Parts: sequence; structure tokens; C-alpha cells
Amino acid sequence: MIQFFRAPGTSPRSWFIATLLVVGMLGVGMSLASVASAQDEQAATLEVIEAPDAGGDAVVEEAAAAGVTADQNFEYTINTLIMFICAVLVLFMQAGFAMVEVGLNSSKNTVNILAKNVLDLSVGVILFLVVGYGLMYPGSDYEGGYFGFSGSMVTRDVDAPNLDTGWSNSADFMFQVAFAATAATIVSGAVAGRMKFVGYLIYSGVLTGLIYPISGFWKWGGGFLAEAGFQDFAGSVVVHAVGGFAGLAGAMLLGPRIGRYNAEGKSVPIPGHNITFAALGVFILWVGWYGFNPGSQLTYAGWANAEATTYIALTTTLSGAAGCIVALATAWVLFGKPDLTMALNGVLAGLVGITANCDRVDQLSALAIGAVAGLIVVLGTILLDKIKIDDPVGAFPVHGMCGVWGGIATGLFGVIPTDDAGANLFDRAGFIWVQAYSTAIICVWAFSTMLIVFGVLKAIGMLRVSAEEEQAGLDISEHGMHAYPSDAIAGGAIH
Amino acid sequence: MIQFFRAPGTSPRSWFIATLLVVGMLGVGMSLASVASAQDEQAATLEVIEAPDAGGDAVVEEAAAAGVTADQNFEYTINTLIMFICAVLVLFMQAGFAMVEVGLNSSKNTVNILAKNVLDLSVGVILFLVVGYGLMYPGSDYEGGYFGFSGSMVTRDVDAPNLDTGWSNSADFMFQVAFAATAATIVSGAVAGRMKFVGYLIYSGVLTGLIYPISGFWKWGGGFLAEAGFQDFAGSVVVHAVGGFAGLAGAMLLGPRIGRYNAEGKSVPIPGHNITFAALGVFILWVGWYGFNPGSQLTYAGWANAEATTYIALTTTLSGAAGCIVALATAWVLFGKPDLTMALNGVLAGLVGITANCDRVDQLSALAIGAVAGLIVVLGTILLDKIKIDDPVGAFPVHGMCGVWGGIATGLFGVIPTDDAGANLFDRAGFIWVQAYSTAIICVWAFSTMLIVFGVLKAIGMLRVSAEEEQAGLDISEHGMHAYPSDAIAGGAIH
Amino acid sequence: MIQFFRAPGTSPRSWFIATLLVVGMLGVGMSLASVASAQDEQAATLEVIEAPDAGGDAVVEEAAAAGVTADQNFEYTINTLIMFICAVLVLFMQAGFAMVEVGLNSSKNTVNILAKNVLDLSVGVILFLVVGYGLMYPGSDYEGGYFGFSGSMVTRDVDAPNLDTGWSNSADFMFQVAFAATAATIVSGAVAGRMKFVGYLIYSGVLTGLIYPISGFWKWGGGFLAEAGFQDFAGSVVVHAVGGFAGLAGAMLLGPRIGRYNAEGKSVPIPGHNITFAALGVFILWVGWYGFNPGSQLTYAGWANAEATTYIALTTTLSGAAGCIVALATAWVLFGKPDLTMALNGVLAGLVGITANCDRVDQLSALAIGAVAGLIVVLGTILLDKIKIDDPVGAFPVHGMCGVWGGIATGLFGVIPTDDAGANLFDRAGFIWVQAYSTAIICVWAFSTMLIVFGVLKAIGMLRVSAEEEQAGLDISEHGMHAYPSDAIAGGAIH
Amino acid sequence: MKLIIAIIQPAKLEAVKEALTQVEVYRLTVMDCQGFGRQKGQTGVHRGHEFGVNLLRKVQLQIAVNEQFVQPTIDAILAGGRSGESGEIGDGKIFVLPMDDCIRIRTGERGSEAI
Amino acid sequence: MKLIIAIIQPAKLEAVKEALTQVEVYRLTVMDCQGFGRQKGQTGVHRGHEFGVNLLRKVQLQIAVNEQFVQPTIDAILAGGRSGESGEIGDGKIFVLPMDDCIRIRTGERGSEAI
Amino acid sequence: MKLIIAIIQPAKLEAVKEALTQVEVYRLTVMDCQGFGRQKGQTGVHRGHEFGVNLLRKVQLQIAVNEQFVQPTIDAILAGGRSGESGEIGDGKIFVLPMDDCIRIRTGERGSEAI
Ligand SMILES: Nc1ncnc2c1ncn2[C@@H]1O[C@H](COP(=O)(O)OP(=O)(O)O)[C@@H](O)[C@H]1O
Ligand SMILES: Nc1ncnc2c1ncn2[C@@H]1O[C@H](COP(=O)(O)OP(=O)(O)O)[C@@H](O)[C@H]1O
Ligand SMILES: Nc1ncnc2c1ncn2[C@@H]1O[C@H](COP(=O)(O)OP(=O)(O)O)[C@@H](O)[C@H]1O
Repeated sequence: MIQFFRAPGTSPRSWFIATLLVVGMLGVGMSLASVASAQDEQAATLEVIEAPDAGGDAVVEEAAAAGVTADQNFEYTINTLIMFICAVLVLFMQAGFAMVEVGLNSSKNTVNILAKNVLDLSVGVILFLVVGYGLMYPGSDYEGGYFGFSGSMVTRDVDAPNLDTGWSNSADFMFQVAFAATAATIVSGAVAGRMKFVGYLIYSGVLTGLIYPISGFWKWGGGFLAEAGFQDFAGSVVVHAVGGFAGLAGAMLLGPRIGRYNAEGKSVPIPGHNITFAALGVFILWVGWYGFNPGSQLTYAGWANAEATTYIALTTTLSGAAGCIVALATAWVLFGKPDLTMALNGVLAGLVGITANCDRVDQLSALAIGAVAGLIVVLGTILLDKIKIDDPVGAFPVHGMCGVWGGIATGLFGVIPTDDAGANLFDRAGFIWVQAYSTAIICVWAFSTMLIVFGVLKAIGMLRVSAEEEQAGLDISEHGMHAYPSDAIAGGAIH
Repeated sequence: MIQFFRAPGTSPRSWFIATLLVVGMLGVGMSLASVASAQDEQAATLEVIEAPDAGGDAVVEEAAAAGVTADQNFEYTINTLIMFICAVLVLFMQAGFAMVEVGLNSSKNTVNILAKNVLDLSVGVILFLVVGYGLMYPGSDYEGGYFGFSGSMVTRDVDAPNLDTGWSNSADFMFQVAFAATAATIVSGAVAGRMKFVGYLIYSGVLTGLIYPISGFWKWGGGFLAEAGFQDFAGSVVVHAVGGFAGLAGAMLLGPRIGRYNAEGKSVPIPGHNITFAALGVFILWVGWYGFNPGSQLTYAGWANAEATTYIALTTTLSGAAGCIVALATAWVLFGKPDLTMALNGVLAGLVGITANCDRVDQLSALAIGAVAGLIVVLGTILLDKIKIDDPVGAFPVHGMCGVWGGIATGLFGVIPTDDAGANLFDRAGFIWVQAYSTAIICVWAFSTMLIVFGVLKAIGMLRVSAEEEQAGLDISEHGMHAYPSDAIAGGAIH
Repeated sequence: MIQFFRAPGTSPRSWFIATLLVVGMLGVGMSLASVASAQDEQAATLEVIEAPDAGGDAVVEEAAAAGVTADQNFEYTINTLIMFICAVLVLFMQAGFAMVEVGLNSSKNTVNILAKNVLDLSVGVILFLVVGYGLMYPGSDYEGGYFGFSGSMVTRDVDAPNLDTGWSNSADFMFQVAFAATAATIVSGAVAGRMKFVGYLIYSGVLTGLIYPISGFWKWGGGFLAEAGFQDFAGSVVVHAVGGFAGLAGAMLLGPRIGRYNAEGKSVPIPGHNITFAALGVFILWVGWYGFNPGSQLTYAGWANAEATTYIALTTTLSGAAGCIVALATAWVLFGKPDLTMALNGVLAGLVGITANCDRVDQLSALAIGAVAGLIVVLGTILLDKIKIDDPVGAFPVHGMCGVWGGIATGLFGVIPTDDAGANLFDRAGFIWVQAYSTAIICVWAFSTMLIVFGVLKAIGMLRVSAEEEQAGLDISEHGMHAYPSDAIAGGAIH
Repeated sequence: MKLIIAIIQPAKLEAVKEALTQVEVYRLTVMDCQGFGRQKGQTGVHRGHEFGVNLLRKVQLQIAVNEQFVQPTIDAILAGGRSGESGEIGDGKIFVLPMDDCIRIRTGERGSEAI
Repeated sequence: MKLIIAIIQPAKLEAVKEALTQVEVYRLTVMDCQGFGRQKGQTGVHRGHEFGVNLLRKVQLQIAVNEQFVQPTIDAILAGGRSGESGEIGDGKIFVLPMDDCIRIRTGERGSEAI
Repeated sequence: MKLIIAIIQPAKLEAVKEALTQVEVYRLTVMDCQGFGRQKGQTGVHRGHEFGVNLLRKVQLQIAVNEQFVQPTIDAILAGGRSGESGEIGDGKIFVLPMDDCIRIRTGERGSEAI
């Protein structure tokens, strides 16, 4: 039986549905629009490359025609295609995050976590397309600035080759949007088990549409932190710390899950319901990281770039492995048992820690960075628990704390950046200092803006579900379904 | 205790075993054959490229020797290797389909679904090798035709470089067979929970060996639909609609699962047993689609091709995201809850819808195509349920309906194809028309031929299991094992 | 409540913790060291390739400057990047192994299996970095030798381009370490359910650090087997048989799990707890194998290499598919039911069998090799069961037996290797003979050394857990956690 | 007061629940269970070992009722739980146990009104 | 001897166990179960079919006790199992069944000392 | 008629079933459960919190029998369910409950012949 109108009680939801529908209608609207205009304008803006036309030497002639040298042609091809492959690996990380979060939470919140992960990617793609990308890469006019906007990606003619960068705009967007989605999805784990679905969608839109791109611009878009000489190769700070601190803000404003601390305030563990999913997720993330870090080299053509790209993969691997071992060892000594969840978080900690500096540290430093990250994640988890902040998957220790560590470690261990003349921009102390304050600025930005966002959601009652809904589980109360109906149900009988 | 002969009751099975054994024996036979012939003929047909020989400039000299220009060498390398990587991504989709189908069905049918997915890939590979590939790509002699055969792939000397196409025959086969396996496996979800395993294997062989390659030839092999100007870039129609309509035929002839509709004909949902597997599957499919669509560019070398390849990835992403959001929103409004299964099917719907036209629509159109697909999949699911066709995973709404939509949408939004002179082949209306009837022809072909196949299976009693077997679950009745033995059993005790 | 010292009873564990801590401390130590030295020496050894510097023709000029020809530059780029991508695929296999092992074992041992899989990768990376790599590739001075060491990878300046090989040292290490980790993790499945975690970590370190690299050197490092003309393209013997025979040694010394054979010695199956994970794992392994085999071509640039790389993917696919079908058919005939676990192992069997010869057999031979492997894995499993060796996942039949088959099959079906002049090194019989004895040597090496390792562990009481711990499950007894806490627990309550 | 324990086919739960609703029995507890009965188990196979999987999936209902509801409840279960007219082996059993007392946790009420 | 069967909210298991420890009841058996009661089930949705998911996840405790422990055990369950002061619908039930005998498998002891 | 409820070690199910077959008890119902008993639970750890996981996995058997089968059934369970000669803590318990009636759903037969 289908019902077209919602009960008044559900107004916040219907709000949201409205907005969603706008998107949908927008879609239909645009379609008609573009149909109308299809014949003429489109054919102009969009040139279809017919595969057959491209065989033999045609390609090169074509290139020559377009005033592209053979070398540029070679580099453009390699850079674009490898960047695309790396983007696919980073997008695969979405599956990893989903599995980790699902595995480390109660079964009664599984559907909700999965819905959050699928939707924050989809919503993120749209909003980064419409707003975020333009905010993050406003172009050279805004060099050294704090804020800029170069118009929406969706309106751009992304078809012409971008010979300035040396790779296609489409590949660039794919790679960038995958990073944005990563930052967004980190938060999902920290707020699991008690946050309203609608609230999460709103948060996720704000982060991928505004917060992340703006601070991203400061560094990668050529903003003031880039000018200051701040180094964050693949985003320990720009991506992971932003996600981690946003998650911290959420966890703090939400408060712990019911039953997480008992009457006497004693911490009561709420073990995840499926460690296999969690471990699978970590393996997937590990693999995806080879798109995240090596891919951030951005240009891969030529022996020097290929060299660098794979060297980055090496340091990334070493740090992850060291993080895993040290986290397990630490947990083993402290708790008396080799805690798998700590080993898993240790892998991620090591990977996050090396992300900012994988291009500029030597192998020993990579091991050291991972080892320290492994230590941090365990102690951080204990600390968080002591101060009664409930972060179900340890998103803050992993991405927040180790993201900061990555930023600092770049200063401690990293080759000092040079100016075009090749002279060092700083002495060691100066480098450490710029890394430290730049990291701080970005973390403060993410934390404070997100405090506001979550605060507003709280104020309008769209942050946390009711105690009854939470106890019943978000799956049934928010989504009306169980993740794993028992045989009794799955046997075919729901009344 | 081992038994070498089956009870008479099991004759259909033993039939099949026989055929399978033939394959096995064949294998052994061939081995001896090839041993005999190995010394001479083989060494001739098969040249092993020793890695060491290939360092330094050797490669280029070698190429020159073989009369390959440096440019051709570059293009051949890129096209072949990237096509291979894309083929791997498409093969990975098999895991995605398996997880989606498992997750959306009862636990008692899990082993059966997995067996179907593993076997239809393996059987598909062999049959596409022996028959299908030759039927689908019979070569230029059959241009504009309805049927052709160029001999079996397995007999070809695939070793020489294929300079006409510009990529290796092996890469081409790998990419093509992955598509064939995709078409086959789509059906598995629509017939889940009640079809005999043997019957499924037979169906799957027929589809990958005959039905799919023949209609595939009409478009991609240069058959009459290609000549007519029909556009289906990566197979919304050629692959997905074929699978979807084959699934519809199966679901119709099988009839609904027991308990799916109660005495009064009221629809009784049979929820899947593990939504996490379903969501994981969708993430994997999303990732695999980046091999499916961008890979269909076939030539990637040169800035223009690289440009196109990544632009295709962009439109694919936009459509999937839009499909997800609109499907969720629609379900939310209609059902009052944000139904995750609809969001997941919405992603797939958007991806299927853009598959035919990802190369020739602009970004807004991509969003529109996805949005409409998201709407279609939800309404289609409701419709199917109303007319009492039981499609456990929604294979028809996703692949059948949205496949058709993809074909039509190409006409509505796509750049109009041009002749070699660059003149448009049609006006907009003409383009829409050719897309419409070509789509119809292929769907009718798949549906009618499959009705026959499933009809024959039904006639000889190899279609549906008995009611008792169905209620006990196909795992135990067809495969003699449980997917998830309870602790009671797994504790070590089965008597 | 945190405790810093362990009860005496746990001494072996504390041993291990000690060693682990050393690593950790080492890490911290090194960090300080490298901080100190960072300013000067590092900047020298490590040149950071700034992306911006690399646009336009800069790359080529740079290359020219470094005395690299355009061709070399092209080849170096392709070889390095594709090898990196293949390494990522092989690393992804770790997830596959973990899922297969988890799925085929009791739920009470899940955490333990996952911990083993995550740790053997991490430990393997470190030890292969510090010791193994140098042992396996000691360089030309040791050509034809039995043992050599060229110093630790970690101390090398891996930054300069390696124009002798034609690809980067980093990519090479990444690819090689992924293989080492594969060999190590194979054993995990054979010893599942009863081995001490600490013992496993020690074993795994020894295998990746010493045993595997030494025999690996004999073939791939240019040792005496390479000189003898032994062919093992991607490691049926060097990797899989080594893992399989190491696993056999472990399974034999451990003895069967409690309840695996009842009082009368009747075999009592202990079915795995989650076949979906097992099947997912096999799909992942299948996909990963496209990094394993094609990647072993090592040079991919140029039409001939691209040709070979993709041809290898083709033979690999055919063999896997044939293995799957024949294994299922065999099981069906013998047992009367289509046993999914056999079909899954059949896929792996086919893939293992073709690994040694995927580059030098024709398509028919590839099918034959897979078909025979599928037969072997089924019969091997029955045999192992009859002689009461308990190998929970069938690691020996799959990797050990089919690894040997791969080695022999290379002799039977493979193109005979030639000298530089192009003359055959052997006649068919001679080739078969060299394959046979070389395979035997490596298997004996792995089996005997591992018997010693496991024997020592047994002697010092670090091999097998107590009966009570085993019955309770390794998860709770070794790691203190359940993999899947029931709702009762996950509801939030553990006292 | 009696505690009625019924072991039924999983696929019959729906029908049984509807039948119970007819006789105004709204409250019950359901559990997954596995049963050995006279019903021939399918033959299972694992690594080539045939074994009778006579462990079959069932669903157990526990229903606490007052005397006057015992017979209606039993009849309802029989009506909803039987396969076809004649019933099939494997349809299950109903056990009736005496019950001394019943307490509603929410209110602490005892006895028959708490059921 | 009695067998006390209690159906409680999963989230209350911790509290109930603590309460039971107070009254020195240390041994019990726990099972997952699902219940239908007066508690309004949330509305579920599947492929557009609204249905009352009045099957709610519960936990069942089985506690065998000697007479003198019956009342303390019930009180403990009430104390630990009730939501808030007034309790909520869905808090569950306690059933008290007569028990003829109890045997400890390890020793074979029978009767009250075996409990 | 009695309903015999036995809580045993999961690993003992096989042996108990064989023992029951000896005494011609073929029908039973099995459930997974978790138990707290005197058996010392292993120490668990979660995010650095040690806690006694005295919730141990057990298997529960429910067997409805006629009077004359009660003792043989108990003996069979003891024989099959005890670890080693002396038994181990954690081997579990057997509860014997009175049962008023038994109905076979398939046929509707009542009483002892329905068991
Ligand atoms: N005496 C019994 N004790 C416990 N459970 C029983 C008993 N008899 C039957 N059952 C349960 O009922 C289920 C169905 O029994 P069924 O095979 O229909 O018995 P019958 O052969 O008497 O009809 C069995 O699988 C088992 O779970
Ligand atoms: N008469 C009964 N028989 C069996 N189980 C019951 C009965 N009454 C309640 N329950 C169980 O207790 C759970 C909670 O019941 P509840 O809704 O609190 O009952 P009430 O509405 O009487 O408070 C139910 O979900 C069900 O599992
Ligand atoms: N009094 C009881 N009530 C309910 N279940 C019990 C009781 N005593 C024991 N059990 C069940 O039997 C299992 C094994 O108990 P066990 O530790 O062997 O008891 P004991 O210490 O008396 O031998 C426990 O885990 C619990 O599930």
C-alpha cells in the first residue's frame, strides 16, 4: 500500500525529501533542456572520439594537428590514464570504509551505516561537481588566497585537452572527488549508532561542498598555506585530519551511545558484530591507498616520475606495516592480548601518517613514522575512552591524531622543500614550524566549522535519534529493515 | 564412502556430469595431443618473449624489425595494457554480482547462488572461447549481416600483433569474455531460489555461447544494427538489456518463490539475509564499471583517446550518483522510509542507463539519465511486484528496464553520429527512432530465445526444483551443504 | 585496568612482545637518527620529484639530461607503472586468502585467522625488506650459486633509475614482496584452528625472511636452478609449492583438530562457517592472479611485451575456468553433489597449475593443465583426508600438489627454452627431467626446513594451543574476542 | 497457565501467526532452532563425506497462555503449521508445559493478567 | 526447583546480570530470540511493502534455581530489566516453570545441589 | 511425559547424538545458546578493557520423552556430554521439566504416541 504524504511528525524528513526531489526534478528539467539544445550546441562542445578513427598513426597526426608534440602526447596519455586508474583505486576505498564501519558496529546499525556510505559518495559527487571543485581549484587568480571560486565543474567544457597541467580535466575531477568522498566518509564511523540519517546527509553535503574544498584550496589549490611552503603530499592533514576532526566534533556533540558508559561511568565496550568485514575493509583500504598516495604524484610519465610514483608506494607500504606491528605489540603489552582491532587500526594509522610525506622521507623514516602512528592510535583510543568521547570505530585516533602526526612528521623527517632555484625554503626548525601551524590551522578550521554544523543540526533536532530508536537500532527505526533477518523471518514470513 | 553411479532418479544430473566429463576428457586428450606436437609446431606458433631480451632499446629495434613504427609501438602498448586492466576490472564485477545476489536472497540459497556465479563465469569462458567469440566477431566479410562465424578463438594463433586493431587479440578476448560473463550472470539473480542448478548451467552455456554473441554481432561485430547507425557504446542494450530480458523470461516461466505471494495473492516480502554483502557487491560493481565503460573506448593512446576515456568515467560517475539519490528519494516518498536496497539498485540503474551513451552526452545529460534511471528502477520494481513476477534481486528493473532506457536516452541526449565525412547520419528524431527500434529488436531477440530455452528446460523437468527442495533451500537440497552452519554444527558435529 | 607485566605462564608471549617492541623502539630510534641526519645526507640521497616541474617537455629534457633515450624513457615508464599496478593486484590477493581461510573454518577461529593474515603481511614486508630481498636478488656475482646476500633493501638508495633492468627498484620490491607474502599466507590455512599465534608469527618471519628468498634465488635470483634451465614463470613451484609444502609440514606436526576424526578414526567434516566469504575470496584471488601471472612478464613496453603480457592473462583465465569445471564435475560424480568448495578450490588449482607456464603453452594446453589440476585437487583432498592429515582449507592440494603439477606441466606442454642463439636447450625429455628434479629440490627444501622450524616450535611448546583453548576457539583463547558477538552480547552488554 | 512450545517449519511462521491472531493470541516468542525428527534429512556432502544432514532448520514458538487459550492456541498452530491437507513429516511438534507463574517486567503484575 | 525463563530487552542484559550477581545467582543460559508483544513494532518497508515488524529482537534468559532463590531472582530481573522507573512496553516477561530434576553433567550430581 | 533440556559443549553434540541413538532417542531440537556457569570465562579484551567473557558458547538440546525414556536419555547425555573421565567444569546441565501434553502437528495425534 503506497502513501504519498507523510505524517506531520516526519517533517524534517519530508524537508529533505523535498530537496532530494529538487535534484531529481532538476535532472529531468536539465534533460529536456539538453534535448532541446542537443542538435546544435552539444555537437559543438562535445566531440566523440570514435575508436576506429584512432588506430594506426592517426593518433599522432591528430595530435600534431592539435599542436601537441609527440612527447606531450606520450606524457598526456600516461598521466591521464594512470591518474584515472588511481582514482578508481581511491573510489574503491569507499567499500573499505563501509566494511570497516559495519564490522566494528552493532548489527542493528548496519543498514544505516551502509546507507550513509553509499549516499555520502553520491551526494558528495554531485556537490563537489556543482560547488566543491570550483572552490578547491579556483585557478591562479586566487594564488596565496583564502577563498576563491572559479565556477562549477558541471558547466565546464571538459573536453579539450588540458595541456597546461598535462592531464585531462575529467581524470583530475575523478581523482579529486574521490578524495573529497574519503574525507566525508571518515566521519560516518565516528557518529555511528545514534545520528539521524537526514542529519548525516546534510552534514555530508556541507563537508564535501564547502568545508573540505575551502581548506583544500589553502594547500592544493594554491592558497596561503601552499604559499607558506606547507607540505602535505597526499593529504594526511588536508583529507584525513579534516575528516577526523569533523568526526570528533560530531562525536562530542552527539555524546556516547546508550550503554557505552554505565551508571557509575564505567566504560562498557560495545564490540563490533563482524570482525571479518572490518578486516576485509582494512585490506581494501590498504590496496586503495596505492591510488591515494602514488596517485598524488599527478604526473607519472618519464623515468623520474615513474621512479617517484613507485617510491611513494614503497614508503606507504613500510609505514602501514610498521603501524600494524607496533599497534598490535602495544595493545598486547597494555591489554595482555593481541587485539586484532588494534592491529587493523594500526595499519590505517601508519598509512595516514605517511600520506603527507611519502614522497620526501627515506625508508627508515617511513618505518619510524608508521611505528609512531601505531603507538599513537592505541594510546589515542584509550585516551578518548577515558574522556568519554564515544568514537565507535576510532576515526579520530586513526585519521585525526595520525593525520596531525603525518603533518608534523613531514617537518621532522621530510626533505626540506626548495624554491625554483633549488635553495632550501627553510631550515629544519622552520620547516617543522610551518608544518605545525599549517596543520593546526586546518584542524581548527574543520573542527570549528563542523561544531557549528552539528550544533545547528542539534538545535533543530536533526542530530540524534530518540533513545527508543537507538536501542531498537537505526536499521529498523530509520530504515525499517534488518540487515540480517533471522531464518525465522527470512524463511519467508513477515506479517 | 564413494559411489560411482547415481540412482536413476538423478538422470538429468548424470547427463550433465557426462557432458562435463567430456570437457575434462577433452582436456586430457588435448594435453596428449599437444605433448606429441609440442616439439615442432608449437615452438613455431608460440614465441615466448623472454623478459631479459626486452630491456634497453631492444624493444624498439624489435618493433622496427617487425615493421612497426615507434608510434604504432607506443599505441599498441598502451591500448593493449589498458584494455587488459579494464578487462580485470570487468571480471571483478563477477564478485560484485555474486555478493549482490547472495545478500538479497535467503541464506538457505547462498551456496547455490555462489555456485551459479562461479560456474557461469567458468562455463562462459570456455564456451565463448570455443564458439561465442567467433560468432560475435566474424570479421568484415559479414559486415551488415545477421549471422556469421569466423571459427573458434581457441584455434587461432593469437600471438602475432594485431596491427589492424592496434591491440592484442588476447586483450580483446579477455575484455569481450568479461562482457559475455556479465550478461550471463545478470540472470542468476532473477531466477534465484527455485531453479535447478543443472538447468542454470545449461541456460548459461546457451546464453554465452549463442544468444549473446549473435545479438552482440549485430552491433559490435559490425552487423546490421551497426550499419543502421545504432549506438550502444558499452552495452546498455547489447549486454544489460539482453541479461535483463533473459532474466525476465526465466522469472516468468519459473513463477514466484513459494510464500512470495500468500493465499489471497498479497505480496509477502522475502528480505535478503545479508545487506552488507549486497552493499559490498554494489561498491564492487561501481568500481568494476570503470573498466566496463571507459574500457569500451578500446583505444586509449593519444591525448584525444585519453581525454575520451576519462570523460566517459566522469559521465558514468555522475549518472550512478544521480541514480542513487533519486531512487532513494523516490522510495522515501513512496514508502516513507529511505530504503537502502533501492539506493543500491539506483546506483546500478544509473550505471546501466549511461552505459550506452557515456561517450556522447554532456554532464547535465548524464545527471538526467541517471536521475530518470533511478526513478525507473523503483517504479519498475513496484510494477513487477504488482503483476506477480518474482525477481528476487530486481535484475529486470535494473538491467532490463534501465538498459532499454539507456538505449533510448542515447537517442534523446546523445551527440548524433556522423559519417566519415563528418556529416550527421540522422536528425534528432531519426536518431531516436533508430535507437528505439534497434533496442527493441535486441530485447525481443533475448526474450524470445530465452523463453524457448527456459521452456524446453521446463518441458524436460530441468527448470524448477520441487516444493520440498525449495522450502528446505537449494543449498541443502541441490548442494548438500549449508552456507552458514550454526555453531551447533560448526562446533564439529555433523552425524 | 591496564597491566604492564604478564603472568609467568605467558612467557612465550612476552618473549614475542619483547621482539616486537624492539621493532617499535628501533623505529623510534631510527626516527631520531634520521632527524639528526635529515638536513644533509637525506636531501642528497632523496630527490623529490615535484609534480609541477614535470609538465610539458620538461620530462624528456630531464631524461635526456640523465642520459636516458626517449625509448628508454618510454619503456621505463611503462614497465615501472604497470609493474606497480600488478603489485597492487597481487597485494589484493592477501584479502582473498584471508576471506577463503575465514570462510572455510569455524567461526570460533575467525579473529585468529584474520590476525594471522594481517600480521604475516606486515611482518613479511619488514623482514623481506631487511633480509629477504637481499637474499633473493644478490646480483650477478652469485650467478648459478646456492646462496648469496647483497645487503638489505632498506639501506639502498632506491631513488636512482635502474636502467639495467628497465624499471624502478621500488616497483621491483613492491612486486617481489607481494609474492613473498603470498607464499607465507598459504600456510595459514593449513594450520588453522590449533596453532599458537606467537608460533605462527615466528614461522611467518622465517619463511619470508629466509626460506622463501633462498629457494627463490635459486630460480629467479639467477641461482643454480636458473642456470640449469628450470622454467617457473610466475611461481607455481617457487611460490605456491613452497607455501603448500610448508603448510603440509605444519599440518603434519600439528596433527588434526580435535573432533576432526572420531574415536573410530572416522573422518568427521568440520564445515566452514561462511561460504560466502570463501567464494568472495576466490573471486578476489582470481582477479589478483592477473597481477601475479601477467605481471611476471616484468617488461610490458613494446608490442611484443604487451602481446605476451595479455596472452599470459588469457592462458591463466582458461586454466582457472577448466580447473573449476573439472573439479566440480569430479566431485559431483564422486560425491553425488556439486560441491561448491571443490569448484572454488578447482579455480585456484587451475590458476596455480598454469602459473609456471602461462607464458609458454598454447590455449589447448592451458585448458588441459587446468583440467588436470581440477582433478588433482579433488583427489588430493580425499587422499589427505584418508591419511588423516588435517588441512582445513586444502592448502596442500591446491598450492602444493598443483604447484608441483605446474612445474611438471611446464615440461610436458611448454615451449622448450632456447639459448641466446635461439637453439633449444633440451629435447622434450630433457626439459621434462629438468623441470621434475628442480621442482623436487624446491619442495624438499621447503618441506624439510619447515619441518625443522615447526619441530622447534613444538619442542619449545609454542606450536599448538591446549585442548581447552582449541575447543573454546582461538578467537577467545588467543585474542580474547569473538568475531561475531551475538545480539545478546552486541546489544551492549559484556560484564 | 501453560507454556506452549511449538516447533514448526520456518516457512509456516507466517501462516501460524495469522492463525494465532484469529484466536486473539498476540504475544509470542520466536527462536531459530534445528531439529532431528523422523523426517529424512537430505544427504549432505563435505569434502567427499556423505552424511545425513538430519539437522533441519526449524522455528520454535514459545507462547504463554491461560488455560482457556490452550486449546485454541493448539488448534491455531495445527491449522497454520500443517503442510497441505494431510501434513508432512517435518511439520513439527507442540509441547504443553505447566507454568506456575508469569510476571510482566514493565509493571510487575503477576499471574494470568500478566500473560 | 524452578526454571525461570525471562525475555528481556537486549540492552538490559548487562544490568540484569549485575542484579542477579547481587542475589548470588551466577549461572544462567542466554539466547537470542525475537518477540511479538503488545509493544508496537516499528513499521518496516521492503520493496514498497509496509509491514509491521512487530518481531523485535529480545534476549531470553533461562535460570534454574531452588525454591528459596525464585523470588530474589524475579526481583533481580525486574530491577535490572525495567526501563526507567515506570517501565516500557517491550520490557518483557518472566515465566516460572516447575522443574522435576536437575543434573550436573560433569559430576552426575542430581537435584538441588546440582543447580 | 517430560521435556529434557540439556546444555552441553558445542563440541560434544556429535557424541551426545550418538549416545542418544543407542537408546533409541531419535528426535530432538537443538539451539545455539550462551552460558554463564562456574566455568571460568576467558578474559576478553576490547579497546583495552579487560572483561570476563564468562558468556561461553553452548548448545541446548530439547528432548521430549515418555517416562520410561527419561533415565536412559539422561544417562546417554551424561555419557556423551562429559569431557574425559572426570568431566570438566563447563560440561553443562540437564533440566527435567514436567510436560502435560504433546501434539504432532502433521497428524494431530496427542499424548505419548505423539512424542
Ligand atoms: N520428541 C521430540 N523432542 C524434541 N523435539 C522434537 C521431538 N519430536 C520432534 N521434534 C522437533 O520437531 C521437528 C519435526 O519433527 P517431525 O520430523 O515432524 O516429527 P515426526 O516425525 O514425529 O512428525 C523435529 O525436527 C524436531 O525439531
Ligand atoms: N504471552 C507470551 N508468550 C510468549 N512470549 C511473550 C508473551 N508475552 C510477552 N512475550 C515476550 O516478551 C516480549 C515483550 O513483551 P511486551 O511487549 O513487553 O509484553 P507486554 O505488552 O505485555 O508488556 C515480547 O516481545 C515477547 O517476546
Ligand atoms: N542454574 C543454571 N541455570 C541455567 N543454566 C545453567 C545453570 N547452571 C549451568 N547452566 C548452563 O550450563 C553451562 C555449563 O555450566 P557449568 O559451568 O558446567 O556449571 P557447573 O559449574 O555447575 O558445572 C553454563 O554455561 C550455563 O549455560
